Amino acid sequence: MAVITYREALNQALREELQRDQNVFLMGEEVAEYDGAYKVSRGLLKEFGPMRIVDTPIAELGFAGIGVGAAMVGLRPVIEFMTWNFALLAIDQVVNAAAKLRYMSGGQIGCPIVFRGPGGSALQLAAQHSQAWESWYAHIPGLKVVMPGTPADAKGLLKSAIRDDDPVVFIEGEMLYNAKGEVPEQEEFIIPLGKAEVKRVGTHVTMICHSKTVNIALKAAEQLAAESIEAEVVDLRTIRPLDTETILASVAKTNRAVVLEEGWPFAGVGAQVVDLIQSEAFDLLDAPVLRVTGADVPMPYNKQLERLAKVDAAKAVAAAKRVLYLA
Amino acid sequence: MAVITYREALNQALREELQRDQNVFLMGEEVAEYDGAYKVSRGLLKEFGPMRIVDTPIAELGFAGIGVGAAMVGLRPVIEFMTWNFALLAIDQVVNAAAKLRYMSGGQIGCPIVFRGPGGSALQLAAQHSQAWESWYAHIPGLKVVMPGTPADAKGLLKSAIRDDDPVVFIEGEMLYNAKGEVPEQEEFIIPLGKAEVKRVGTHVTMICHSKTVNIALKAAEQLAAESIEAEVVDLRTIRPLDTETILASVAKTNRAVVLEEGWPFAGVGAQVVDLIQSEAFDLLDAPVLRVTGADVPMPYNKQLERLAKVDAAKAVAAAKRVLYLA
Amino acid sequence: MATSAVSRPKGASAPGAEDLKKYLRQMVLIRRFEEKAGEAYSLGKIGGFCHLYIGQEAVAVGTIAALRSDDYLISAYREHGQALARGMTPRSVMAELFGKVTGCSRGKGGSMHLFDLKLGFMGGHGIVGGQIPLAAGMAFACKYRGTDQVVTCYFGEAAVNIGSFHEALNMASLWRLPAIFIIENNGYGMGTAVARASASLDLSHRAYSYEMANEVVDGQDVLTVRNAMEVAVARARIEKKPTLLEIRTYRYVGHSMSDAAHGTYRTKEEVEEFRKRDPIVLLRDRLMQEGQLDQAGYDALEKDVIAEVEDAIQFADSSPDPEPSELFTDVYAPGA
Amino acid sequence: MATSAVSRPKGASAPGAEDLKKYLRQMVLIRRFEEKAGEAYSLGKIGGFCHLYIGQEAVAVGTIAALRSDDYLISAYREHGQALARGMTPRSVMAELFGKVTGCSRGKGGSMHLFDLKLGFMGGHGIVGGQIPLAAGMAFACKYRGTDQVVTCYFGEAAVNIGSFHEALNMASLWRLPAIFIIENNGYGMGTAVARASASLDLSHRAYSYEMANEVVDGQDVLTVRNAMEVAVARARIEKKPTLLEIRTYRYVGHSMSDAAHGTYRTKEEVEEFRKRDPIVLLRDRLMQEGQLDQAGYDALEKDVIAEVEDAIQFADSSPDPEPSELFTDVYAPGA
Ligand SMILES: Cc1ncc(C[n+]2csc(CCOP(=O)(O)OP(=O)(O)O)c2C)c(N)n1
Ligand SMILES: Cc1ncc(C[n+]2csc(CCOP(=O)(O)OP(=O)(O)O)c2C)c(N)n1
Ligand SMILES: [Mg+2]
Ligand SMILES: [Mg+2]
Repeated sequence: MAVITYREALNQALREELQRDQNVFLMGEEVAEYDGAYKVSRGLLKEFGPMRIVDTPIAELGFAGIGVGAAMVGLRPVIEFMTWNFALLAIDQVVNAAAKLRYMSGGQIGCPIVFRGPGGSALQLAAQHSQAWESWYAHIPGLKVVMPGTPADAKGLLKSAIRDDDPVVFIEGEMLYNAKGEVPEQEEFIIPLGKAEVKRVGTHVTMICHSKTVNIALKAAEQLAAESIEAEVVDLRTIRPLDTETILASVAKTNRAVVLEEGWPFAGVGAQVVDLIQSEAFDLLDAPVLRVTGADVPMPYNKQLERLAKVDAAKAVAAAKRVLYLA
Repeated sequence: MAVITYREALNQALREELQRDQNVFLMGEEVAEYDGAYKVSRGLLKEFGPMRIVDTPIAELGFAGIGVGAAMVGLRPVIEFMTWNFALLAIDQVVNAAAKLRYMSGGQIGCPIVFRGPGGSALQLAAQHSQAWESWYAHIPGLKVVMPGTPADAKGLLKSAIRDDDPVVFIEGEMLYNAKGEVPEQEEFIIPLGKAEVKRVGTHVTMICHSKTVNIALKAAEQLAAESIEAEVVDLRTIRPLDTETILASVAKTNRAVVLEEGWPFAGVGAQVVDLIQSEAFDLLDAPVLRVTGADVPMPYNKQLERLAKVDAAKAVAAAKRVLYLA
Repeated sequence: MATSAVSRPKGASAPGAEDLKKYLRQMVLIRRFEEKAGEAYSLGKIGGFCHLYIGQEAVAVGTIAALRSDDYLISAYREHGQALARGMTPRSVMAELFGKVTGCSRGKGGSMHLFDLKLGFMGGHGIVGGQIPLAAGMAFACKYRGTDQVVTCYFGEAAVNIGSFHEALNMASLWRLPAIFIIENNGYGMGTAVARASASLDLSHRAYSYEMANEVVDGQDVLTVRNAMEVAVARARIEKKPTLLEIRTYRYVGHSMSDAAHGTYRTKEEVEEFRKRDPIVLLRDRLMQEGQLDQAGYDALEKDVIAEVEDAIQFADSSPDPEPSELFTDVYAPGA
Repeated sequence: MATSAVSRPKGASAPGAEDLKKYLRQMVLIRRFEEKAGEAYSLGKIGGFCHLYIGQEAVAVGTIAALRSDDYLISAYREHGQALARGMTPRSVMAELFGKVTGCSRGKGGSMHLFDLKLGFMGGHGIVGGQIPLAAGMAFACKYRGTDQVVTCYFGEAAVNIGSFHEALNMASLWRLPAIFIIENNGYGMGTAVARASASLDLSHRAYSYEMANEVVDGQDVLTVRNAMEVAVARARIEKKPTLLEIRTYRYVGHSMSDAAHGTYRTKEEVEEFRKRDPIVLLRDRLMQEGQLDQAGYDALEKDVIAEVEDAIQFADSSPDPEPSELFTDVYAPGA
């Protein structure tokens, strides 16, 4: 196994799928000549040329729609949003076209497209550039939503997403691009969509997380372990479809759960996970399920305030102790 | 008290606020010469003239932004979306401008604007025209989200929304426009934002609902009453800020709850209500909280399929019985 | 960029009498179909929004006459006419309006969402302007694959003011995509006359912002439409360049079934005035004057069309609804 | 619509030597301020995205010179220059970049979100094109209230390809809103040269789609900028008509702090070439040639500016962060 970054893992996935299937192309702002605003597409223009690695004007609604149109006739576009914040301008094409074409056409028109780019906050990018959109997309039938937290997941899931016959919203972690991890080297390293993974085994409390909160949960689990509390860390990896089995199996074992997410609390992904657990495992629960979320405010620029607004291991530890009635 | 329609109630609210405050204006597609696509603005052009009742081109992103710009310098725009489905095109201005201006400017720039129009499904309008967006907007700090279910609430809440100093997403029920109800006649009939209302008192189970599901819950409560089950119906009226007190007080009494909503299940408003109840009233619950939502599919055109996809009283009754362990 | 004069591209054959009769029949078919659909709507057989094409028949028929069977088309919600002109059967369209499983979209799309992949008819779309980037995307795919297919995109004149028009046209020109963008200028977007929505009335001139070829076309004369379209198609197919056509037409009926034909935003007189240049009458009279058609021939044609539409109504009415289980199919690919 | 020739509107006074010196000082202030901001960024005093204005100074100074103190301005994320030219103090801007509570947005906005309501400076906006409809909305408010204020809206040339540009300009012209839309054409949107993003290079001509007055302006000569702006302002204030100005300029530095000045998408030589028409040098030399300024005078001016910027850095550095409780304020109106 090679140790590579999350960025390199995504780059490999793109390269391999571009090599494998002529129908795959990458389109977005600065993806070609600039190698990507976050350098995820480094070297791809050189290898695949300007017809397959396509720089666009700043026109999210337009090029998202162009991607959907190309997918309607059988190409497999990968549309990069420089960040998911800008995708708000394109959301009509994602929701009203991509997610509904198959249904509205009575099954005739598929839409095998991947929309990808970094989501969530980075450092001090302030209110308009620091937003987590997974709960919005996961609300929509017809979409799949994938959020890898490690390099291996990034690679295996992106390859699956590109091969998937349905529109996939693939949200990367901007703060994860430099994260390193082991990634299997075989060509056909694929991780199926819709499968969560237990990233750490434990018995006392389940911590459910995805994307950037995976590392936070693991860190919290380590801190808890120092106090002899064994937390099980469940990484959702795919938000929609949600792997209800893995979640419920873990809660059946621990009888307690904490749900982490980077985004805002109201009707976040965590609310859905809570709904699932309490409706399906009500009698197994020894405590209410607690959520740890980003603060319910637009993201401030100031560094100290930003730190307060974000999820961290200390907050996760505190929540775990609360569901264990230790605090 | 006069008995008027929901449409007339909205019309009265607009007229009274336009009369009261010169800064209030109404802008949107077909609001002026056509009297509104759903005739909510009937007669207003005639009374207030074309500077205050403004027809726009089909340019949701543009005219939503024009509304926000006008609000930044102190006007009080009411922006009508012909339906909330089309607001997807404008959502960047709602979320990235309206909801964040006050915060990003350190409190200098307010945004007293109302975005309003019909939400949810009507009859056989198919996938692109039958969507409920309340959970999306309620996810966003900086916005308020209001959804009246009766003519009186429509009037009192719209007046409050227009007077509010923050951006308000005001989602009307297309299928409610012709609904009739008593509306107090005094000029200053105002209902504060953020207050739920118990629409029917009961002791056995709490049914939480809003907008179109209010009537469904009331109908279900009647059917339940025939079997001696007394359901308490809590109409949220405002989704954000959520009236947690009223919800929790009712659940403290009934120890059981069902949450209704028209929209899709994943991370819907109901998921947040469930989260609230289980985290704040865990020990009071005698059963898991159940949700009744629209089917997790794009809306089909066919009438029979559409009926199956929608929330109805039978589904609400079944859920209530399940939480009472009667089914 | 100069507006190109309408001249027949080399190799394109002038339509003969048989072609013209075919166009006439197609236009009459659309007219009668739409009238019947309007009736069926009043009877509650059709629900939701239903936007009729009456008055605009020459646009669909004239443009589609210039296309090849492997080209793609895409439209807005006022697309019954284009669907029929493209060769979708009245049965499959009417059954879709009735919401039946025999409809072109299995009853799940309805009036605004007619699809027929085999004919390259890529829908019926309900969000104003939404289909314009989709069209550019299909044209991108044609270019990507190196085929010489072209894509035709229809939208109402009110759609020129929305962002997706602007973004898609810029990219279509920048990347030389083989697309023909057709503004069906019927004078109104719902109740709003063009001049109340567009700062400039020369809608075709918007193409200059993108250095795109463009032309204003009389949309009531099916031959003029066909000629202009042939030039645009050749430009796309051979030169790999898009065109913006503003085809001027008129809708005789209300915006949708709930809108009166006149009274609110236009007068009865205005509608009457436009009816004088009816596309069907224009072509019929021309064929009669040229001795290609007589009254008996026309009557036969009409009778034939009426029977076909009647058959479609019967078919739609007697077809079954989709099974309840279909509620949950087609959300994702089979097996997903 | 003809492009109006640049001629001074009646009643407008030609700028005198003192005015010119003021412009020079403002441009030097922006230059030195930005250089220091760049340094502070490298030292970790400033975080997030930071887009410098170096090279474009004449655009901000020249346009703002033609405005009245009660007019409104709005810009994108590359707005430090406009903020300073409008009269926001280096202290309040630098403190904002440092995220301090003494900053113009109390440290909550940062580099991309500078606001000063008292000066009519309505932000700093981070979504490309987002401020264009906001500008039209403020102009709508001016018209609504019957004042003769005007609104100036700045955006980069890459923003002309996005939908909000199109929608807002159409409505601004349709409704005769008193706005001046300024394309700051610095040749690139991040790494993308204009020709790779815009199907037509004549960006000002996009105004014809909306029958809007427009002009191409040399953005390196502050007087040319001021002259053109005066015409546009008069058109807005008196004729109640908007204008689209394409002001051609150049950014010497990278797109943001993480982008190299050259190497990837442009050559060092190209940057050098543009530096030859530096707006500060042009005006300084002119004043010197006219005998309005000598080297000593210029040195004094520079020294003064440097001291002012140094003071701003000290002020920012020694100012406090906002209180932790500020995390939750300003989400809603006080008392809400
Ligand atoms: C984005 C969007 N806004 C509003 C609507 C509601 N609407 C449906 S059709 C229409 C008028 C469109 O007019 P035009 O483009 O001229 O087409 P026509 O109906 O005349 O064929 C409007 C406003 C919509 N479907 N989509
Ligand atoms: C809608 C949107 N898409 C993408 C971005 C990312 N982005 C920030 S600046 C920029 C380039 C803008 O170039 P231009 O408009 O020419 O302004 P300049 O930076 O040259 O001043 C891009 C793509 C964004 N902020 N907003
Ligand atoms: Mg029209
Ligand atoms: Mg630029």
